[in-house]
Amino acid sequence: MDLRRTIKYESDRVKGFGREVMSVPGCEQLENCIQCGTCSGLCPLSIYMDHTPRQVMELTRSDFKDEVLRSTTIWLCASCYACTVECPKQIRITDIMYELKQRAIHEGFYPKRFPIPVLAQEFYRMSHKRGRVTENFLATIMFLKTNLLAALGMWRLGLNLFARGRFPLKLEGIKRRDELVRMMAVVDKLSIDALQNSQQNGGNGGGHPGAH
Amino acid sequence: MKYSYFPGCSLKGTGRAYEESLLPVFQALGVELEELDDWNCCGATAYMAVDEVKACVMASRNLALAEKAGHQELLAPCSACYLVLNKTKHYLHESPAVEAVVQKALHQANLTYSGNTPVRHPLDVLINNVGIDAIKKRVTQPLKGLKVAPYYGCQIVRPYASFDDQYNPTTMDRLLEAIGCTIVTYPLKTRCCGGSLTGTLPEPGLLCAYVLLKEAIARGAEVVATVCPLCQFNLDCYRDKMVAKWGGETVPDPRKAGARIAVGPRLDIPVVFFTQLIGLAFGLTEKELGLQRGFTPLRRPAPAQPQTAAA
Amino acid sequence: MDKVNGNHEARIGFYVCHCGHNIAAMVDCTEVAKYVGQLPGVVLSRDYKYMCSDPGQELIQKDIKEFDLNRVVVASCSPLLHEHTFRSAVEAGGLNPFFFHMVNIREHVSWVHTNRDEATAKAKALARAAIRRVAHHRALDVKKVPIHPDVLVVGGGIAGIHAALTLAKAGKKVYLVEREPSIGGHMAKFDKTFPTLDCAACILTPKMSEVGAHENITLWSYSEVVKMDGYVGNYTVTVKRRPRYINEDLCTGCQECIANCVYREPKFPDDFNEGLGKRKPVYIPFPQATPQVVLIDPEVCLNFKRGVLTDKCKKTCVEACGEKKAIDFQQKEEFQEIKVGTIIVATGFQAFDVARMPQYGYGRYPNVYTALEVERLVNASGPTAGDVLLRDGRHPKSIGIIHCVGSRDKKTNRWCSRVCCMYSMKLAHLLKEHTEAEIYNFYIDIRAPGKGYEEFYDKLLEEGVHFIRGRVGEVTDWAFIPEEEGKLVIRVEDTLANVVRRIPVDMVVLSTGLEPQPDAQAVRRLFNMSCGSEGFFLERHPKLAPVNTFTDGIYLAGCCQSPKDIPDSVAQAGAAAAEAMVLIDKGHIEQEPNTAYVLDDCSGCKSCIPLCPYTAITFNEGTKKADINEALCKGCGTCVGSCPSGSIVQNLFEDEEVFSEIQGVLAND
Amino acid sequence: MTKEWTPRIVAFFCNWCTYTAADLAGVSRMKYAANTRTIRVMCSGRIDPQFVLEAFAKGADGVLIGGCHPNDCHYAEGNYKMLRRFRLLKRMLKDLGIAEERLRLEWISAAEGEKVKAVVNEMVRKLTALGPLDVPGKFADWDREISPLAAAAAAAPVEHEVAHA
Repeated sequence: MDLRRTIKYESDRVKGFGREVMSVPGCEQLENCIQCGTCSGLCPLSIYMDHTPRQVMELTRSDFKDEVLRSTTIWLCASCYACTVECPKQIRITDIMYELKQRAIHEGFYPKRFPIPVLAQEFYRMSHKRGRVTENFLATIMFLKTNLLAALGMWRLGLNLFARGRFPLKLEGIKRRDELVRMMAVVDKLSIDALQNSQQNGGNGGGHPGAH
Repeated sequence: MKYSYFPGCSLKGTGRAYEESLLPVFQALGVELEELDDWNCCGATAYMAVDEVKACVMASRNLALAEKAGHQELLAPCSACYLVLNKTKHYLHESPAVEAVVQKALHQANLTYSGNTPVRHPLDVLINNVGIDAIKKRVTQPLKGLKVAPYYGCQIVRPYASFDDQYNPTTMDRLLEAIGCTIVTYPLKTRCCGGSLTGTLPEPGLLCAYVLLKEAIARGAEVVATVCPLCQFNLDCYRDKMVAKWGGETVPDPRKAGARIAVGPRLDIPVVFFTQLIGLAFGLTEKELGLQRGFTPLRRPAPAQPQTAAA
Repeated sequence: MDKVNGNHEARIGFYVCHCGHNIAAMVDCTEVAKYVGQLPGVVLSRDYKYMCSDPGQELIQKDIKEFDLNRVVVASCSPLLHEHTFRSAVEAGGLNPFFFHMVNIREHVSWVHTNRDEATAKAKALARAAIRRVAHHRALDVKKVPIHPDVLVVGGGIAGIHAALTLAKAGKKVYLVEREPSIGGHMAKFDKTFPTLDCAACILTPKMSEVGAHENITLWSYSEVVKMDGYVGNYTVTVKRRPRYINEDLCTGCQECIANCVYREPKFPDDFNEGLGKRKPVYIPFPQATPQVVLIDPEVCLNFKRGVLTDKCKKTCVEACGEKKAIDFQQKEEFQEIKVGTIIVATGFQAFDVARMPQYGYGRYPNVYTALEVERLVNASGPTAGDVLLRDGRHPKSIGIIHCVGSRDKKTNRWCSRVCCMYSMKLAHLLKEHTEAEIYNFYIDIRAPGKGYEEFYDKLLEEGVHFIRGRVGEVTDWAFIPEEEGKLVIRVEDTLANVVRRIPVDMVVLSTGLEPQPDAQAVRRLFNMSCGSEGFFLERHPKLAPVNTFTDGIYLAGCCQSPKDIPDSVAQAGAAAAEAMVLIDKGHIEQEPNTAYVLDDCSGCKSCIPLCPYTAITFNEGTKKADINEALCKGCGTCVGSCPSGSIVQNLFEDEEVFSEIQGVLAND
Repeated sequence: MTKEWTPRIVAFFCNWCTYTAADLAGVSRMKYAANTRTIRVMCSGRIDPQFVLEAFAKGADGVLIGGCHPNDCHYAEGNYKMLRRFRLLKRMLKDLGIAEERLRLEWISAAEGEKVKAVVNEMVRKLTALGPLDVPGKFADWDREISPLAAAAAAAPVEHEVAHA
């Protein structure tokens, strides 16, 4: 058997990581987590996660950035919001998962050829470029980029879809693409952290994000 | 009655049948749908994972377009679109800073967002604006005794249960009963279908979808009715994989106490859009409703069927 | 002697209290003392560690004599806490106690501010105001109000019962008013009590019958308080007595009428058994009910139609009652007015309504029960005579007990209900005893802080009851694998074993939390009390006056103040009784002399008369001026604030006093 | 005072609800701005409009009145009486050119320590935005403007009469 030391040292923490996440509008309530496990109890995918949602909450709060951003949990979240609506402390867990996904993608914290972030980014690119998404193209690209074998395994599904007219051969797109490009340019102009700050102030100024 | 109509990407692709059935049904009920001019992808859940603010910008462009179209209410049949559009409204409301960015961005396209375009789901409109009675009136060929498992999925009742109960939604139940269907008790009504995981991480994704079909079979359903293109796709298109994985399992026979039946052969239970069922009851043909696009197409129940079904 | 009347210019002594570090940490007390020392009229100014301590008070007394002080100001904590202490000290020093004023620089300054300079500046300003104000103070006499010796206890649960008995045994006359047909409250429904497991009935019913029998206790069950007037020592209370259609004095409790009711079989859900059992239209809530008097439910009795008397029934009950003639279908609700000096409110709690958490399947799945239902189910005198028979007629082989239902949850009730952990363990023990089933407790945290509670927890662990740390997400009836078929499935994260589990059970018990009675707000207004944000009645001070309310002579006992277990309720009831006796035995209460009086320059405009909520102001036809009846005046000062000619004065809040205070806080230093 | 200006608020709190709430805020160690100077009255009904005017006249930048919630007044209806006067006062202050935000009435029950904190902080924020009111200063300026005229008038009474003739 291969043995692994599991102890954590203070130096393993990225101090301030938890605070940072909790300062994002919608994520504040994390402060109140009592580790009751309702989220994991409800999550249909928790059974496949390396850390249950509850653990991710605590790891985040305790600044174990690496564990959190490397965990499969954030990618397995299918955003069904079951945890969010049931959390007794009204922590918006799904939104926190989004926040963590974003950070993982921006900081490159995921295994090579790991399909989900690839899909997310390809989706992002395609919708960004064309204004609309054509799923079968998207899926194809994703498989090519991650796992050719799987792509081959999928040819059957492709054919079946094609046979039923559910596999369009032309890419969808919008007429005024330039419009979208200009809009996105505005967002890019604002540097991420400037946005972060304004988000925080805005979040605090703008009523009570936790309020549903 | 007139609504701006936001089809979303899926209804132009893998979920075509939803649009193909939605439009004639609404037309038959005298509800005018005007497709939103040059709408763009709502951003869906995947986009949120990359950049929340940009996701908001994308979504809000559609909201702004709808406002431009004359403050009509916006009809979003796809659950993901429905949620993302609503979520964006909440998000902008909560975070003025983000709204400021969005407004700036919209300005580039001479658009503005005031936040008062209601985003509605077809179920909501059919129950609360059209009304059960109007629908009953229109029924020519009731689907007598057809046993349906009503599957709502997550995103229309969570996190914002606006028009139906979060734990036990019943809008679709009432609609389908109105057209003659028999609703089987289906405790998984709002359980997750696996979302995009079916494509990215098949094992967990497919399990989510399989559990739903298995329970529908165990409850004696003859068809599963969905309200979301992704749910429909997940339940409809991966049966071969499911049979391969779990086909061997058995469940108690809903028709005979004590007896058991194998899941495998029954996994081909049709999975349709609720609008397709309504269309059938309105006397539209399978073809008009895109029923042939299903991997196991639903045939109009033969008039004889009720007796056998009842037996 | 002018020291007492102070008719010469003020010689003020000022004291600022460090209160250990509580004040000194945020307010520069020496600086404040130094500053006040140089204000006009101040003869001496000291700072001291603890002014409320004996040495502190003696210091004041000594200084009064030594420095010939005629006014005293103390800057320390809230006057609501220690004003009385210092007034007494001043009096002991030979001054009239009202030549004193108190400045609150702890609750209102040191504890709530973070900048030492700002806090010190504020303390100075408040002290300055007090110095200016106190110079205007006059000598006043405290008004003594006699205390009526009788006591009203509202609510006949264990708290009300214990309070009533304590007072009655001390020879006080008590009215005990209970809304239900019998006293006993929730405790009467319990089977056993934790952690000792002695049977609730065995320890409660003796006290109940003692109440019924005690000569000093007037027990009015099936009755409600509808009105309260007057003030401490002299409350007038109106009680509504609902008709039971039985003459309480004539009924002997033989229950022949029940046996001979035209309904051969009990047919109507029985509230005492949480609807698990049935009763007839004429019934007695439970065998040991006190008073031992039956009652008739006009909603279902054949002799009524939806509550209206029709006289269409054969009335076999009347025949059965025979000579006693106790049954009286003509009975109407009556209102009785009583005079009492003090009131103890012990109106209890209501159990959380599980319908608010549909994810646990109550009402959808027959085998999901509330804790109270289970109490009846395991009770030998319950609907199943103690046999744990499920609604579907089976005996459970496995049982899941879900803690914190309607507690520690922002969507329902935020607070911990304090007793659920313990009663859940008690039910776990009893169910194990009755069924030998596999038992799982699902908890967030185990809270067993009472005497013998942790030991009870140990005992259950030894009994092999499973404890799973995780809040249950949902209870469903769909099977994932064959072993789950036909069962209720609990899906939960075992947060200690770090796995998500699906646990099939035959029976689910929901340990519901405690919340305020639905009519708590109405009751609060009725007795002029306050509620905390959760809706429980607010005590005067969380530590030092836990059974007092903000209204003198009105006390709290039991769960109406906050969730608590039986020992605590009883202890609090005893305390409330003692507080009431303090007033009764003293015979009178000294009242703040802050009443108002009319000066001669009253123009007789009468505008004040309608303003007084106590009709204390009348128009004197002789003098053509307003008169204020001091006995009726409660000192709110509303008339003073609105007198156009400024000719009404409120003691302790005279215009000059308040004006000088305003100028004081704003004067620039 | 050398350090930058912050508003001064005179707070009239009723003994039974708001003053107790402020005590609760203290006991619960809530932190809020140190700009209030609290004056305790038995009931908000005691608060004479002159108290408020006096406070402004003596240099308050704002006045906060705290009473029991409607129906909860310890003296049955004192808070309603206050409410009536409050409405009158507001109009009057407007005519005097004093911004409405400077006078505030809040119902704060004995349990609402949190509310005391919120109300005070918010009021401080608003008043800081409004800037100093400084009625005494205005009086001073006024006197300064008047005095030369008065002097002139005193100096040349005759012309004055001529002017009238």
